[in-house]
Amino acid sequence: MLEIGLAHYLIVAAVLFTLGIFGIFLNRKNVIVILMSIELMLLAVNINFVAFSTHMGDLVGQVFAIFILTVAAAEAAIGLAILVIYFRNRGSIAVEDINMMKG
Amino acid sequence: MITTDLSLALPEIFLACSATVLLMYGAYAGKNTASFVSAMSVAVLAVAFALIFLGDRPTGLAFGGLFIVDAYGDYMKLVVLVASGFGILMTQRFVEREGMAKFEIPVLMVLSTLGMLMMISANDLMSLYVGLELQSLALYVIASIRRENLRSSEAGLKYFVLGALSSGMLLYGCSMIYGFTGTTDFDILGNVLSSVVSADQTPQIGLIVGLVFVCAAIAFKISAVPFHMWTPDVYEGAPTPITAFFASAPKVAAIALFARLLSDPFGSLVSEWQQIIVFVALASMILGSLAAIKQTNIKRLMAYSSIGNIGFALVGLAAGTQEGITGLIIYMTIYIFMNMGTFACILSMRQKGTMVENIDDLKGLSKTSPMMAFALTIFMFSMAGIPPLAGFFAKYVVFAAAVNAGLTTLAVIGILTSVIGAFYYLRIIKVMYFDEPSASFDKPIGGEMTFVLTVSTAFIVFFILFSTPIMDGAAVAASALFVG
Amino acid sequence: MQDHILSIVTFAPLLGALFILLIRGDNEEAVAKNSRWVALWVSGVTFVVSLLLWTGFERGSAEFQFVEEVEWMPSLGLSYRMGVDGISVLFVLLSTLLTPICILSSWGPVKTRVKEYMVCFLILETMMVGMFCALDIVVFYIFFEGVLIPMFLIIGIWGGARRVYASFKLFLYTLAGSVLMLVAILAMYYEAGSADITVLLEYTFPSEMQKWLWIAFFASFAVKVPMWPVHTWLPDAHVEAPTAGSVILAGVLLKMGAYGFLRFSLPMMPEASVYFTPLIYTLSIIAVIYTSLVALAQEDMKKLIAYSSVAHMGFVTIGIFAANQQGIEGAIYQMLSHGIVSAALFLCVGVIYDRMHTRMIASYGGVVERMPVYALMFMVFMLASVGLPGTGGFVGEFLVLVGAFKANTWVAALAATGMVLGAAYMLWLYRKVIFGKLEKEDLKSLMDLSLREKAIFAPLIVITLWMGIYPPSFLDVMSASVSNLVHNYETAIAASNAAPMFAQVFGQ
Amino acid sequence: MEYFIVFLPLLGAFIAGLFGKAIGDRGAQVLTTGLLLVSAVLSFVVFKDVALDGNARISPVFTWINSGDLQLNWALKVDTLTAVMLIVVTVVSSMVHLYSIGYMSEDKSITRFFSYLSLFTFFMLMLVTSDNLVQMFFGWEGVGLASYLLIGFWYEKPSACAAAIKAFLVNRVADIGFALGIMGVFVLFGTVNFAEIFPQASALSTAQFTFLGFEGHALTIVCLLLFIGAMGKSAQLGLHTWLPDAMEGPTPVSALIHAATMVTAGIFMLCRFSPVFEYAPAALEVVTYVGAATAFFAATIGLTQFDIKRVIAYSTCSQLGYMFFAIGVSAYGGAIFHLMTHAFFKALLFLGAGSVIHAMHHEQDMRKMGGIWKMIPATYILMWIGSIALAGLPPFAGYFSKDLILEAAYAANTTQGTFAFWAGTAAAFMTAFYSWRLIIMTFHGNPRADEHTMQGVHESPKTMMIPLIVLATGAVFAGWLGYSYFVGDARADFWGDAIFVLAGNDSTEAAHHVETWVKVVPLSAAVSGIVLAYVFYMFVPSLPATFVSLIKPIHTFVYNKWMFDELYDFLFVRPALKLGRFLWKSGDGAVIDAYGPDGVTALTRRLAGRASRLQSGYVYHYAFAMLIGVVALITWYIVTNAG
Amino acid sequence: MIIQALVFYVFATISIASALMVVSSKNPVHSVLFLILCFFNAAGLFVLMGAEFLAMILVVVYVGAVAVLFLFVVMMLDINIERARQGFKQHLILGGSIGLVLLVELVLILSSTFASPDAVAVASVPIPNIDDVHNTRALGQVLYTKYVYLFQACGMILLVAMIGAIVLTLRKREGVRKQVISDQVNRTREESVEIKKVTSGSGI
Repeated sequence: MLEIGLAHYLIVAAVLFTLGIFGIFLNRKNVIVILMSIELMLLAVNINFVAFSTHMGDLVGQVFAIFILTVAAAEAAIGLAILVIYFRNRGSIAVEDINMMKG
Repeated sequence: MITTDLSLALPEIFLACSATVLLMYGAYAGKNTASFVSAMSVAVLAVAFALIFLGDRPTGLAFGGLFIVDAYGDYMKLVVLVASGFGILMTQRFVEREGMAKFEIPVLMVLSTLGMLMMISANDLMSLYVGLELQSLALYVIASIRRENLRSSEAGLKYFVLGALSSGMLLYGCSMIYGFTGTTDFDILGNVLSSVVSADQTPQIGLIVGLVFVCAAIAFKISAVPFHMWTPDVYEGAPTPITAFFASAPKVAAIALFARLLSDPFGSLVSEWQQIIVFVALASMILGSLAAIKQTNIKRLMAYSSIGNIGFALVGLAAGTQEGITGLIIYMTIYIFMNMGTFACILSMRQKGTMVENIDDLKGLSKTSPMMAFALTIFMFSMAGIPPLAGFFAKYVVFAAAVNAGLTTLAVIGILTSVIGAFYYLRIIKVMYFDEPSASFDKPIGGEMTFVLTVSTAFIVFFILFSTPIMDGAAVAASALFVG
Repeated sequence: MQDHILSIVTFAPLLGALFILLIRGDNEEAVAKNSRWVALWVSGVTFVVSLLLWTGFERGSAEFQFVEEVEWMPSLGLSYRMGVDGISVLFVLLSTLLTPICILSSWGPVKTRVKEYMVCFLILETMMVGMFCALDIVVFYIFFEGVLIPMFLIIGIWGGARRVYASFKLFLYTLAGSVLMLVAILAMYYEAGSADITVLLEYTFPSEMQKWLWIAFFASFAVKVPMWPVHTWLPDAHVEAPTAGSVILAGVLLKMGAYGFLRFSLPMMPEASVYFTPLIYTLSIIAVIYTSLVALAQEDMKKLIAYSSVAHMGFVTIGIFAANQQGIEGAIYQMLSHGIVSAALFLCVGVIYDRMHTRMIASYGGVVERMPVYALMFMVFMLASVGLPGTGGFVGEFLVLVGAFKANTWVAALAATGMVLGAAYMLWLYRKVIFGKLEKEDLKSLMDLSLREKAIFAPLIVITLWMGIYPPSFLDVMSASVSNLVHNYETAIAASNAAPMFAQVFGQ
Repeated sequence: MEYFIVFLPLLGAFIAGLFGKAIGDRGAQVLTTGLLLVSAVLSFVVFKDVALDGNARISPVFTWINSGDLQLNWALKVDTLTAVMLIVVTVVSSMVHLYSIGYMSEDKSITRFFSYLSLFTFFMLMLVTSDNLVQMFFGWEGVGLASYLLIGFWYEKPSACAAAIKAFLVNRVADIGFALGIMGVFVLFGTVNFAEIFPQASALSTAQFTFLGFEGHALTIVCLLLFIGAMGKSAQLGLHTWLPDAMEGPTPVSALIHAATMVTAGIFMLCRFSPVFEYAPAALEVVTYVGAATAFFAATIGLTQFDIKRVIAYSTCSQLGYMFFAIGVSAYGGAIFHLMTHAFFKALLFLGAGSVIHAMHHEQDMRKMGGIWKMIPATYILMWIGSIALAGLPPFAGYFSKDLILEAAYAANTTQGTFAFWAGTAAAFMTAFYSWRLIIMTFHGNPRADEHTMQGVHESPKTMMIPLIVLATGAVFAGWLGYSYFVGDARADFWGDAIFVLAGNDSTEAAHHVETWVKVVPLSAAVSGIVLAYVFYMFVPSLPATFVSLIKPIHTFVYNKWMFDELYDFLFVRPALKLGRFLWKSGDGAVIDAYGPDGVTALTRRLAGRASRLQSGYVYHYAFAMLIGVVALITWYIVTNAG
Repeated sequence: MIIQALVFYVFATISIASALMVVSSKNPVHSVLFLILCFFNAAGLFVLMGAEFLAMILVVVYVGAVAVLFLFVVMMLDINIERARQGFKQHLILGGSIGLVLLVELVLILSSTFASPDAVAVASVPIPNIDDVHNTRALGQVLYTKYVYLFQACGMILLVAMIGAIVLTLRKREGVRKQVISDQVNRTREESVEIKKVTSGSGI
């Protein structure tokens, strides 16, 4: 218990990942929380990579994590941009309002 | 060393540089640059096509094993480039009519194409991810490019949210694969796995779960059930030529990536992932054919149609054999032409200056514009898989592979869903030919459309006669995957 | 020419169709006229060329003749192989004969989209002929399925009020059947390692596999034949189709299924065929009796003839699975004569439909008063359909019954009831339409057959009587191939101790 | 020679039918009649050559059906049996042609009528000259067709159309038997050619054969099947219902087809097949019973009918019964003999009746006739001749043949023979009774027709009278002339190989040696019948009504033809129509379509609705679907790999 | 050892708790703030694992840029936070149970054995001894050499993001007054000033 090993980190990451997914499909309030949930998921992934990386003494995991961070930033930018134009059109970003198209 | 790397990645580098140049030009050359940039983008893609097609291409690994060039990749890249070229061609006229011409659109499409080529050439989980994201981010943007339109922005938003979720899954899966094998490199991954399998050990469950996550993410990109949910909404909301683009190039790239991933590094786990693919293929074929029946919007219909088509293509992948991959490649090639042709028809049909989106608006098309109706009929019969059109051979090759691999049940169910699918394709023909015309259609359809339409129709009709290059190319391409 | 005659016969109509597509003009009338003439010439010439098959066919040989082979899609192991034997050559001729007749019969009645109509028919001819000539199983399938496209359009565009329902039913029903066959074809291809029909004919498939293959082929062919209970698409399709569509549907398309049984099910899956023969017998006899009874109740002429087709095809399937010389020759003969006779009957209905625009039997009566020549022609075909000796209908029916009697007396006896029922509904139809008092006002202005219509019927009458009086012209062509088929079938069964399902019930 | 006999009528039919407009009514009449007369003359020549000089032969035409071991040709077989039939057919036919020139002179489609008549003759000749069963079947069905056409000749009359269809269908029912019989023969003998069948018959006399699950004596089964065919064509009990209705056709047709020729085809066929029947005693027994029953049964109905043609029609039916039981007791010669004499006198009766009908403006109901014998004396006399012949009074033709048959039946000395003898005698009594009932009701008593009709009564023209006279000559002399050849001492030479009788079965020979009372009883029955008729209808006209009211139920039953039509209507016709409608609406519509294609379509649509409802439009549902997908797959792998 | 464990648990607990708050808090502004907190703690975990550079990047890039961007957008969009949560509970039960299943499965899987360092040795880039080369430097050494391809690709991605953000959100609003310096500079007296002679006492 006190010996902090790989599994501990992975479990933290798994919990964060699950929370991120929860955030996506349980959230009814607004889309921006969904974007944050996605950031949580990516964070969880990063923890995973770093944990594996240090566990195995292999740098690749950390390199991967760097790229994920970069891409995630870009993704956040685009996500927010789309969110903004949607808000301009609809006047709301409540998740339940986004259903013009269905069937 | 570096020169080899560069020469291997020449088409991609060319595309990247051209995209930036075009971007600069568009930004600084003043107003109304869009049509020129668009034309240049097509030219750029054409050059890239020529670089791959004509150039005496070396094959091998580049950038420390991150990037692979082989016959398989080259073939798929050609298909992607054709699809993207058609896509850009069709977009320009449309956006001009709709008053939303922007030079960024072709640039983004080129960049997205670049991402696709990178996906196809990915030989490492990292380059896979980066290529995928490059492609996806550009697509998110162009899905919502009609920013004053609620549908378009809703489409973009849905696409983005779910896309981000899927890349989260992809990454989580990658991390597990990395954690359980210690590498992200496909070649090493392949070695590790085959040594595990040849030592008669069962692969660790975590590894397979990682693979499941990765598969789910890629299934999302190719809109396979149950990861397809974004497709109809995005197809409907996005501007029509963009939808055409969505339905073609990215699918080819993603499925090419899928096939490489599964048959190269994970080739030794075929018995494991086959179950996923069979499930996904079945679900896609069934849902694609069923849900399409109820549609009234032709774009939504095409969305379900593409879901179904992906299901059929996956049948080839499910076979897990070289023959299956050949079938998959042929399927996607033919699919591109059917899809592009169909969208060219949809795009050409305007009534009093507005787009026709409802199936019922096609009433009596055969009387008002017979050639268009004829072309669309050809595409519909081809999609339904009726010989002697190309669509039949597409289905033939994948089902042949499935039967040969012993997946007879899959083949039977799949082929029955194609009958259900035929129902809605026929419905379009029925509306065009059997119903009385309601309103006439605007006459001129534009040179680009005519070009795309003619090429696609000719391809579909004459495939039966001149199939050898495609068949042989596909066979060579598939064999490249099974060398090592 | 002799070397490529099958290709010429197959693809000449297609070239004609392409040529018609090129006909342009602002004057719709002129375009229609030119299309008609081109189509007639093309199909006529095709027919004349196809007669070379008749003259050049070496009787007494069971081999495939006029064989052509060109490499095609080598990576899939397919080639373009064409050839005919005694079983298929006559169907080729039937197709090439009926097409010009159809085109001629549509001369006046079809007024809209004539160009497309003619294109459809010529493409249809290519598909039909190609299907009978194909020696590669996949090529066969392509032609087999390809027929659906023009047929769907013909019914859907030029059909009657419920054409949408009918055309969809036709298309989806037959498609659903034949896709299963495709899977079976693939399985056969991989099992035998070749798609060449001649190779497949000699290959012995494992017993268990045969059963599955047989069922899959059955799914396709039974719908196409059509056998009870998958026959319901046929009345609908016939009623809604334009006259020429019905003609070709009854004349050739129905034969495709039975041809398939003959070409594939019987010789390639002999053990399964033996096993399933009781099933075929049962369904066929139900078809004969059931559909004849249903025909008795019909109010629509075309529907009545459509149901009669189902009954007649029931005889055909009985004959095929009787699997002896008489049965099979009878089945082929019955198909040929039914091809001519039912086609002619539909043309007969078309003649008065064009004049009165109704197909309801009750709307007619006493037509003979105004149209004696027509009445005579109708009479001949009606009697041929009834199977009167001296007409083509008799020889086929009789041989089938002889074959069936040899195989199983129950089958022969029950099928023979079809002779009475068939006569009942046909005579009833004839009496209601042709005989009786001419009371209805609008019938009193009927005109008898025009010269064009006479020209359509004349060859059909000649062939009907010829087939009835001098069958050797046709039987000689098929006998070698059929006896070869029967011989191989019996050898295969003897080698395998195959037994029919419910053997104890259906035993001799 | 026989080629001309057979094909000249066809030529006539062909020309008259197709080029009727060109040659005109007169042309058609002359052409067809002329050609038939030529045929008739040639028939006599052939008869001389074949029957008297013994030159039986087979003249091939060309191959017909060659399928595997089934090989048969179009060929004309001429032997004594055929030669006799040729004469009967061509003579009666040419007389009917001649008669029709007058009788049908006012009809609007004369060419068609003559074309049909000649066509019929052609088919009949094909039937009698066939050298194999299938060709016989051709002629068989062909005469059926011609009969159908001629019965329905007046197509405006619904009753004529109905009768035509009925005739065709009832015959078709019987033809199933015939067809199955042919197949049985083929399976058994390996051939359908007479010349190859007959030599094998004795060898196969013990063969067994399974038919419809029953195993039985092969030849009996085959013969019974053939006999079913004969029953239909020859209107035997159960399958007779079409014959009276067939009287809807023009009277010459009734004379030719439904009295003299076509209905005797069954007799001919059985005689032709005598070499096989002889080895199937059980079949012969059945034939005897059916024939005898028919003879009796049809005669009872004949007693009650009022339509002049129907009376004669039932009489025909009854006489055919005689011929059948003659065959049943192996007296084939007697059967053919009676066939020939019957052809003459029955045709005479019909044509005479036609003459009466012609005179009475197409009135057929005897209750509306009477008292006309003085106005048409020639017809009256000829009817007397016919009736005497029919009743079997010496020395007219009927006497010779009918008595011989009854004697043979008795002499056969079997149960069925004795039954046939008594049934035949009873029928003879009734025959005589209704014949004179007919004569008296038609010609004597008070005129019951209206004034107008009575004024128009006139003797028929020459073209009608000449045939009557010719036939009357036959009715008078044929029996006397033919006796020794057909059934007498010369019969062995005469028949040659055409008829075969097993040594133990020769009842013809035995008939010559029966006790005298056997010869007397039928004769006295006939005489008493005549006397009784006079009593009933001439002397005490109120008697029939009293008698009828006495046996009301029986009379009603008999008058309604033993309710056969009603029975068949109830058993077959209505159920078939109802079943057809039911199967169409409920079978095809409510079951096959509803659960088949339409059902599948509806199901697919429902599923499609569900599938597209899945697409709710909410992002979280979409995400949830993806999650479920992933979780499901992961769970699947954990479960399968753990387990 | 214990300190390390203690620190781990603190970081882990706070980050999970704040992640939970991100998802569940009503006010999106709070969500963003919790997200920032979560990132800080995750950075702490990274440090614990010895990935200082990544920890640093996480704070700089995520907290400094991305999270602030979120905050900015949340504030800008002026979202109505008082929306009812209809039918949330039934979703919660089904969704929650599926989510829990996933979590349990992941935990199960992740507690198994992983690739051993031996296997990795053949694989790729080993982490050099921390005494020789520290983390940032080690990353830098491979990032621009071995992974230059990915590095460039990321550049393209950022380019796309830039284009995307601009093309989507940039708009030229009507009626917005912007300073145009050249216009100001080029103004002439004549077009700007009109001189009126005003007679006193009469008004304009």
